[in-house]
Amino acid sequence: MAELPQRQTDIGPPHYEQFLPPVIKKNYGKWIYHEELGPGYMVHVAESGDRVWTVRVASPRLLSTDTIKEICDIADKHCDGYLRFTTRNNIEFMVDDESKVEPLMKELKEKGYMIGGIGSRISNVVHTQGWVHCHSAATDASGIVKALMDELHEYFTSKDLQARVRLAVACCVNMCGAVHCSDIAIVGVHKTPPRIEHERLRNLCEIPSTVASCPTSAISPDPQKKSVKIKLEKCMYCGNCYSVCPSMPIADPKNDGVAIVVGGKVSNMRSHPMFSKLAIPWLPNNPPRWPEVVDAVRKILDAYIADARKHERVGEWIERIGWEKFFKLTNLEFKLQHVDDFTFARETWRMAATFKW
Amino acid sequence: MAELPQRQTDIGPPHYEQFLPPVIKKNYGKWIYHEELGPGYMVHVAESGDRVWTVRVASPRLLSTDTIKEICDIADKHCDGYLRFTTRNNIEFMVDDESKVEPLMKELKEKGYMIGGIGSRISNVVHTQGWVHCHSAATDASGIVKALMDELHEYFTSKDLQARVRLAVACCVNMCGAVHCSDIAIVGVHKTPPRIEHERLRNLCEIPSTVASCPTSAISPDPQKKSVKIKLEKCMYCGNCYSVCPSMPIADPKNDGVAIVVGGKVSNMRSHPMFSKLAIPWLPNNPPRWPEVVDAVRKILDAYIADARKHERVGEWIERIGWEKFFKLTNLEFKLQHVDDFTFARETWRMAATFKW
Amino acid sequence: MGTKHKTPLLDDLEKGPFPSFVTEIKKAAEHSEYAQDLLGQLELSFKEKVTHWKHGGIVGVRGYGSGVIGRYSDVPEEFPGVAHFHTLRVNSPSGFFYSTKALREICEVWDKYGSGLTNMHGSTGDIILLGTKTENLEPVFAELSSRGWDLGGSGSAVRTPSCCVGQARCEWSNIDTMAITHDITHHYQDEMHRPAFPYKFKFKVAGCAIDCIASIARADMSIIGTWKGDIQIDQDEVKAYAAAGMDIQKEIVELCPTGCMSWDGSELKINNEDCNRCMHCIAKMAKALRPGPEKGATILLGSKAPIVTGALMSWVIVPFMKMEPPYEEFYDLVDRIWEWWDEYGKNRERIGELIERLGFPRFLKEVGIEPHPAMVKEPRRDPFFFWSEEDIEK
Amino acid sequence: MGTKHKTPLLDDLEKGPFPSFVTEIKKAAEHSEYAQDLLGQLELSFKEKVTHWKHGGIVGVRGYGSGVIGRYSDVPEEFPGVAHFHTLRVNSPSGFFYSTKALREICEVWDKYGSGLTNMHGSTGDIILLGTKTENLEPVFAELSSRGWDLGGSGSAVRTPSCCVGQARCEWSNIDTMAITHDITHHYQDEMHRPAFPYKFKFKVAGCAIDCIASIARADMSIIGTWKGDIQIDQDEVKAYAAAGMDIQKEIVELCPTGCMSWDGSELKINNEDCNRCMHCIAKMAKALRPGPEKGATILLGSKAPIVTGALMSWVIVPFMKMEPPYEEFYDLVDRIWEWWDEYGKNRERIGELIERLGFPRFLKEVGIEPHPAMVKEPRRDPFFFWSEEDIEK
Ligand code: SRM
Ligand code: SRM
Ligand code: SRM
Ligand code: SRM
Ligand code: SF4
Ligand code: SF4
Ligand code: SF4
Ligand code: SF4
Ligand code: SF4
Ligand code: SF4
Ligand code: SF4
Ligand code: SF4
Repeated sequence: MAELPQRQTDIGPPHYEQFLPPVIKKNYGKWIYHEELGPGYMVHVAESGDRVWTVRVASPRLLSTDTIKEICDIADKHCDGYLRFTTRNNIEFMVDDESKVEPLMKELKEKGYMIGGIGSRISNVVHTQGWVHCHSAATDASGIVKALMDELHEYFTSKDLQARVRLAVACCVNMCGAVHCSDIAIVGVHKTPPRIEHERLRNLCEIPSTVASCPTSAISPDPQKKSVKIKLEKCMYCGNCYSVCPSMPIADPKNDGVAIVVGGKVSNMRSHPMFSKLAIPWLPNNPPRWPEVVDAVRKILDAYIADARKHERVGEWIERIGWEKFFKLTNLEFKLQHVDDFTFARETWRMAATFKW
Repeated sequence: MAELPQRQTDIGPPHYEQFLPPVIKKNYGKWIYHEELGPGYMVHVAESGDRVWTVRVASPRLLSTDTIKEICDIADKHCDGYLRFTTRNNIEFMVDDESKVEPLMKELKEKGYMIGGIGSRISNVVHTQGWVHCHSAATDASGIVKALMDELHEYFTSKDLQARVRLAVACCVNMCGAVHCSDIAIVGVHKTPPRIEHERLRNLCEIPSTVASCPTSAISPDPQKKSVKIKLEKCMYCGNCYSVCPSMPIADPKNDGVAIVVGGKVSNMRSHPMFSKLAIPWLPNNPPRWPEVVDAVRKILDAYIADARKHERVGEWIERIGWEKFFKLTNLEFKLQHVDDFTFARETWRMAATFKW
Repeated sequence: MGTKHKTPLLDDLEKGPFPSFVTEIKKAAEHSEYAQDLLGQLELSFKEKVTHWKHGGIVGVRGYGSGVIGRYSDVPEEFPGVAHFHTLRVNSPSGFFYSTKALREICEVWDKYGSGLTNMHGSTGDIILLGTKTENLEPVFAELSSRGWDLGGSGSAVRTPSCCVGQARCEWSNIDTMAITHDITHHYQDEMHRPAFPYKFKFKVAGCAIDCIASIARADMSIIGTWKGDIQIDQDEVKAYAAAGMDIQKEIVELCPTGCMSWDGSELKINNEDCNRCMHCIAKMAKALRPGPEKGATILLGSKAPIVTGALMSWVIVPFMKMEPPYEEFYDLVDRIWEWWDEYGKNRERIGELIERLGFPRFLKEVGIEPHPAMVKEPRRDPFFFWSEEDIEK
Repeated sequence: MGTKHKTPLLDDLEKGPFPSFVTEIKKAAEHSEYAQDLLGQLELSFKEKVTHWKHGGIVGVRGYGSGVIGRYSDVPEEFPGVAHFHTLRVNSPSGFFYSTKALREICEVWDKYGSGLTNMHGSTGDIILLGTKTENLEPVFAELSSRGWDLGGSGSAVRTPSCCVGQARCEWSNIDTMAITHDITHHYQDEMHRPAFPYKFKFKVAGCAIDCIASIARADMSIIGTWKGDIQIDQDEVKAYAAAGMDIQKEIVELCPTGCMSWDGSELKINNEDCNRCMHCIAKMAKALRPGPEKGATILLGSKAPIVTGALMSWVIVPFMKMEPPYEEFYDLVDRIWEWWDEYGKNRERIGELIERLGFPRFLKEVGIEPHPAMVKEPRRDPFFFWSEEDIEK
């Protein structure tokens, strides 16, 4: 290891300024408006009269260094050697002259990049590790995203919607994606309780913190076994005990699957931010293309497209029509699982005599 | 007791039919519309063409038999010997001919009855026992109602409002009135924890049920004293322990008082039913006329009158303008006590970046 | 007799336009020592700002566990007339209609044995006979019951059911509130008079979503009339309202919570599929609009005051039920609910609180009610839910 | 090299128009054994429908408690390339702007020591270097840090702060999101690298209420730009939008959540007192409307994913704070909050959960924040609240 350079600590990330394209640096804080010019490009106009054109392309997020180097090549060629990623993992190429847009887009298309995602469309799917890297995953994330976006890519590249529809995938209820506040989202769920490996548990886990990890108090110490026991009927398969104690594996290939939640949003525009609510409690894991999941998302999206008003987010649409109508329009079944019995259940009960037939 | 008649049990109340005025009995279930003719009278029209005119008068609810006999006299004279009470404790006299309305109203006025309460007004105040009959009272109810209605009687007899404004008074947080869903309501509250009379407690109270009665788990057994102890900082003075165990008196003349809550409603019209929310956490008990309380109600009512739209209930008004504006318009102080820390606190926090300055 | 105590504070409350409860007590004090001493003790409370009643003891009439609220003064030496001052809860007739004859009979009994003071009515809907001593309870009960009256509920029992005026005088009642209330009251006499539940259970019946009996706020079971089918529109009457100056667009169409109405100046249209039957348009244009043809009720469960974990309003458990005699489906439902409550309810735990503690889905499953989107404002948010054996692949 | 495992299931995901992560892994597999075995193991997961990663062990770089997620295969014999497969979280620069030079440097290091696979970016905002073995962690760190890069957060520490593009390219940013994020990151290097908190703590910074960084959903502290004063209107531009076919009444005025706008066909009026700064009108008429003059931020606290008691969104704790260097008021607030969290927080208890457990009013009082109506959607309903000694009359 002698050849290693001198390590430094606590230096923090490099200053962003060195990474700003000159036109951005010059007009920093002085932008006055922008215009969407197409599904995948837009222009921002500065007080100085300067303009910056941004072209956005999709990314699978999981990028090889080869691909990164390829986009660097493109940025070197067209964008003075700068680029950025968006908060939804798309790649943005910026140019300071209108004449540079066309050649840039041409090259991107030639190289197979998918341009789009700006405005009232489906942008990239925020997602998580899944079977690619996480021990906790009840499903895969990248696989579902790919299957889903193959189906919905037109809403990225061309078709527009009443408003942005934000999709997200999280591979377990830890929800490392923004599933809990997304228009339509998919979350990996278990359906069976963890199994206790008493032998390993004794050595690997702290009993008090394992007991404390359970939101429903389903876990109690089992002094005889010097381990813990689970009151099975209290377990709602959240896997938090497994996060705390590796000897309580919960993955169960036959019964793991995904839930679909809908109607969340983050922006404060018009309506306040909203949590996603359960639309479908369980669909099977069917790799590689999760057809049931893709169908279900499509079905919900189609109902939205058919019924929502301009500028209306999925959650705003459902709030306007009511959930009883949502289930009707999407033809989804309303089940016991939809009825909340968790911490804040009571705020969800219909304390009113008014509802739609 | 020999002269007593033969008692009967489980016979239930008499059948209502025998108490219906003939015009009501005849047209039962056949009414087609009604019209409000003034603040205190209205007419209902039946399919048959029959009509019934109803004249409504205020009642203090606490009625002497003398007064009941007097209203019976009036009903005998004008209404064929029938009358009814409303669900808000007003008295209704019904006649089957327009010509009978005038003489009825004349006599009622002469005898000092207050006619009104129909339509978008303030009707009678739903209230409870208070110091007249309850051991649990943190304030009086009848006294506050009288003081309040002396001030607001015009909204009963003549002036109209944007919508009904339902007032209620409950003398403790047991809330035997409909305080928790009223437009403007007053509730007796304590401000100090109960005192434990250990000697009596030993004999009078069950320790487990006393401990269990506390919503904040402030009470625990005190095995030494064979009694209980209270973690003072956990007590929010609800008095539930006193309901269960008489040896934990909580009344405290210096610190008992009332809270004012606003914006509740029961009807499903337009908006869903709403809970009342805290407007003023504490005002002193100042019998006989509770001037601070009357003033505060007046202030809130005036703000409503000045700012609400037609058909808008207090709660609907506040929902439209927002609570931050409510505090501004009423000039009430927003205090720590307004911030919820009880069971469903989190649903009340502003999880949004949008609010009014 | 007359007033034997000085009551300067209370006297002040005889002034002013609104009818005075003090005047009522004074009237009774003319011929009742109870009422006289009530005045005295109440004046003391007004002065000291504190109640002078002790925690109630258990008193009642033979064979009943409910119907009487025991009450004792904590200053009996000063006010012996209220040393005992128990109230009787007399079950009012549905709809609070009375003949003067019946009312006079009650007054007569009460003048003889009690304070001459009443509440017409208590918040639950009973005729409250306000204050008598223990030994008078049996006589009052004998006199009243022999005349056809009975006591209402108290304690951990069915409480006196009550209702809005309904079809007796309201054009909007989708159900016969008074008949239903009467039937329930008679059906559950035993459950009303002999407390055997974990806690109180209240029924209230409203003819429509306007809920003039406030059932949604204060009944463990709220029965609220509603309809299926289209709102009946008389377009001529609509025009008449417009002609008379009503701004139909603003006052009706724009206030419709579901936005399902439209008005082009001559025709009012309703997209009934989207109507949630809130009653606004109907109430504001009583002559022009009437509820739809198929009548029934929505059954809601669980409302109560804030003690212990916060106030609840009733929520939907059965979206639509025909409410016709003999109400078999209804009583069957109530029985199943009570059985479940009885099995799991803790002492002093209302049905709403129990459902909250054990979970609404579990309640639905165990009581045998099909889930329906009308039961919730919105589905759960966090994906934490239970499955049964039959949902699992082994 | 090339693919050494058969991957029929994954191969299917190379088809279709959307860019394929499988293709990316295959590209890396051309020159990385890690990536090759990742393909193999992932195919196995696709086949068996189960993850093949074990619960992570604690690995890291010297002197740091965070920045590396340890990961081990549960089938290492079959896939030795991923027997260890740890990720490094490299702290991204504010706003996710890069020079190609910098990116190439990172690639170079990663090609040398790692799988050649990355996430650009992780959900928190780090550059994720996806998979290497334990002995390579120090070299990667040395190579990167010597080139100016550092690791981000993991574990019970400050996590890598992130922000929307802000003033770099957005006309609406009320604060300099990138500068603030950079400053916070550097201010808290120690708190980021040496976990000493009860649990993780995330900062996210958005320039306006549109919140393009989703801070309100997933930051323990959300800093959201806002303004005081009137929205600036260019009436000519408004007319231009109208002329271009925008239905200003329907698309703007009627969608304003506070109903504070009006449009008479030639002038757009805003009652700014009622505006809640939701950004709808501004976003839809970017040329005509601009935020008001006095800029600052609303500070919100507490959002997180559903584990354990349900998801939280951040809620307002400071309605308005100027966010200008050196951000003293801000850091002082954060320090007071952490002190309180440190004192009362249980292990694995996020700040939002702690406030929920102990009570928001108590938090406000003990941390020294004045209550303000902006903090709540509505005041409490049930009248159960606490008083302090000074409120009591003895
Ligand atoms: C580039 C990016 C910021 C960044 O730092 O990377 C960005 C940039 C812009 N957003 Fe955004 N938003 C970006 C993520 C978000 C997010 C965060 C997220 O999705 O996780 C949201 C919140 C989503 C939500 O509510 O769930 C977001 C909700 C919006 C909205 C509000 C939409 C709504 O109807 O609620 C607007 C306003 C509008 O366009 O009307 C907006 C507008 C804009 C504008 C027009 C702002 C401007 O003037 O520059 C930018 C134009 C791009 C466009 O149309 O996509 N942006 N925007 C992010 C691009 C992500 C992507 O690749 O798709
Ligand atoms: C007589 C009574 C029923 C009874 O069985 O005794 C009654 C009778 C009527 N109510 Fe009521 N309501 C009666 C208590 C209620 C209650 C219950 C309460 O206050 O505790 C409510 C719910 C209040 C709430 O939401 O908090 C109530 C909310 C209404 C409303 C809805 C008002 C709203 O804007 O939300 C209407 C509809 C309207 O008039 O537009 C209504 C309409 C009516 C109509 C017009 C129904 C009809 O066609 O006959 C009746 C006319 C009388 C009037 O204007 O007061 N009634 N009404 C009750 C009279 C109480 C009193 O003495 O004032
Ligand atoms: C008389 C009456 C108030 C009145 O002035 O009208 C009343 C009086 C009492 N109520 Fe009540 N409640 C009365 C209607 C109500 C209502 C309203 C209703 O029924 O529509 C409620 C709110 C709805 C509900 O049931 O939640 C109500 C909620 C309570 C509670 C709180 C129960 C809870 O679960 O939250 C208590 C406390 C208790 O049960 O220990 C209570 C307890 C009491 C007690 C028995 C006091 C006690 O703790 O033992 C009071 C006896 C007072 C006395 O000495 O006369 N009372 N009580 C009402 C009954 C009259 C009647 O039968 O017509
Ligand atoms: C890598 C990443 C997902 C991704 O694919 O992007 C990730 C991956 C993990 N998260 Fe996460 N979280 C990631 C962003 C998030 C986010 C989103 C965010 O930060 O904006 C959330 C939701 C917001 C929040 O903080 O609540 C999130 C909420 C969780 C939770 C739930 C925490 C909670 O309090 O509810 C856990 C469970 C835990 O901490 O034990 C968790 C735990 C984990 C662990 C460490 C698994 C574990 O239980 O030990 C995952 C490691 C996976 C792996 O092997 O690589 N992760 N995690 C994200 C971090 C990348 C980065 O640094 O940029
Ligand atoms: S969501 Fe769950 S499975 Fe997916 S990366 Fe996060 S912790 Fe792992
Ligand atoms: S999976 Fe969740 S609910 Fe089940 S035992 Fe583990 S922690 Fe408890
Ligand atoms: S509200 Fe309280 S004090 Fe008043 S009657 Fe009911 S229990 Fe008694
Ligand atoms: S008054 Fe309420 S909070 Fe206080 S100790 Fe008694 S039951 Fe507990
Ligand atoms: S609840 Fe409906 S039916 Fe009953 S009186 Fe009121 S308006 Fe009429
Ligand atoms: S009843 Fe209510 S929801 Fe139905 S049309 Fe009338 S106003 Fe609209
Ligand atoms: S959050 Fe606001 S300031 Fe930041 S990029 Fe989005 S629109 Fe612009
Ligand atoms: S910012 Fe939102 S609230 Fe303010 S005027 Fe515009 S649309 Fe209305």
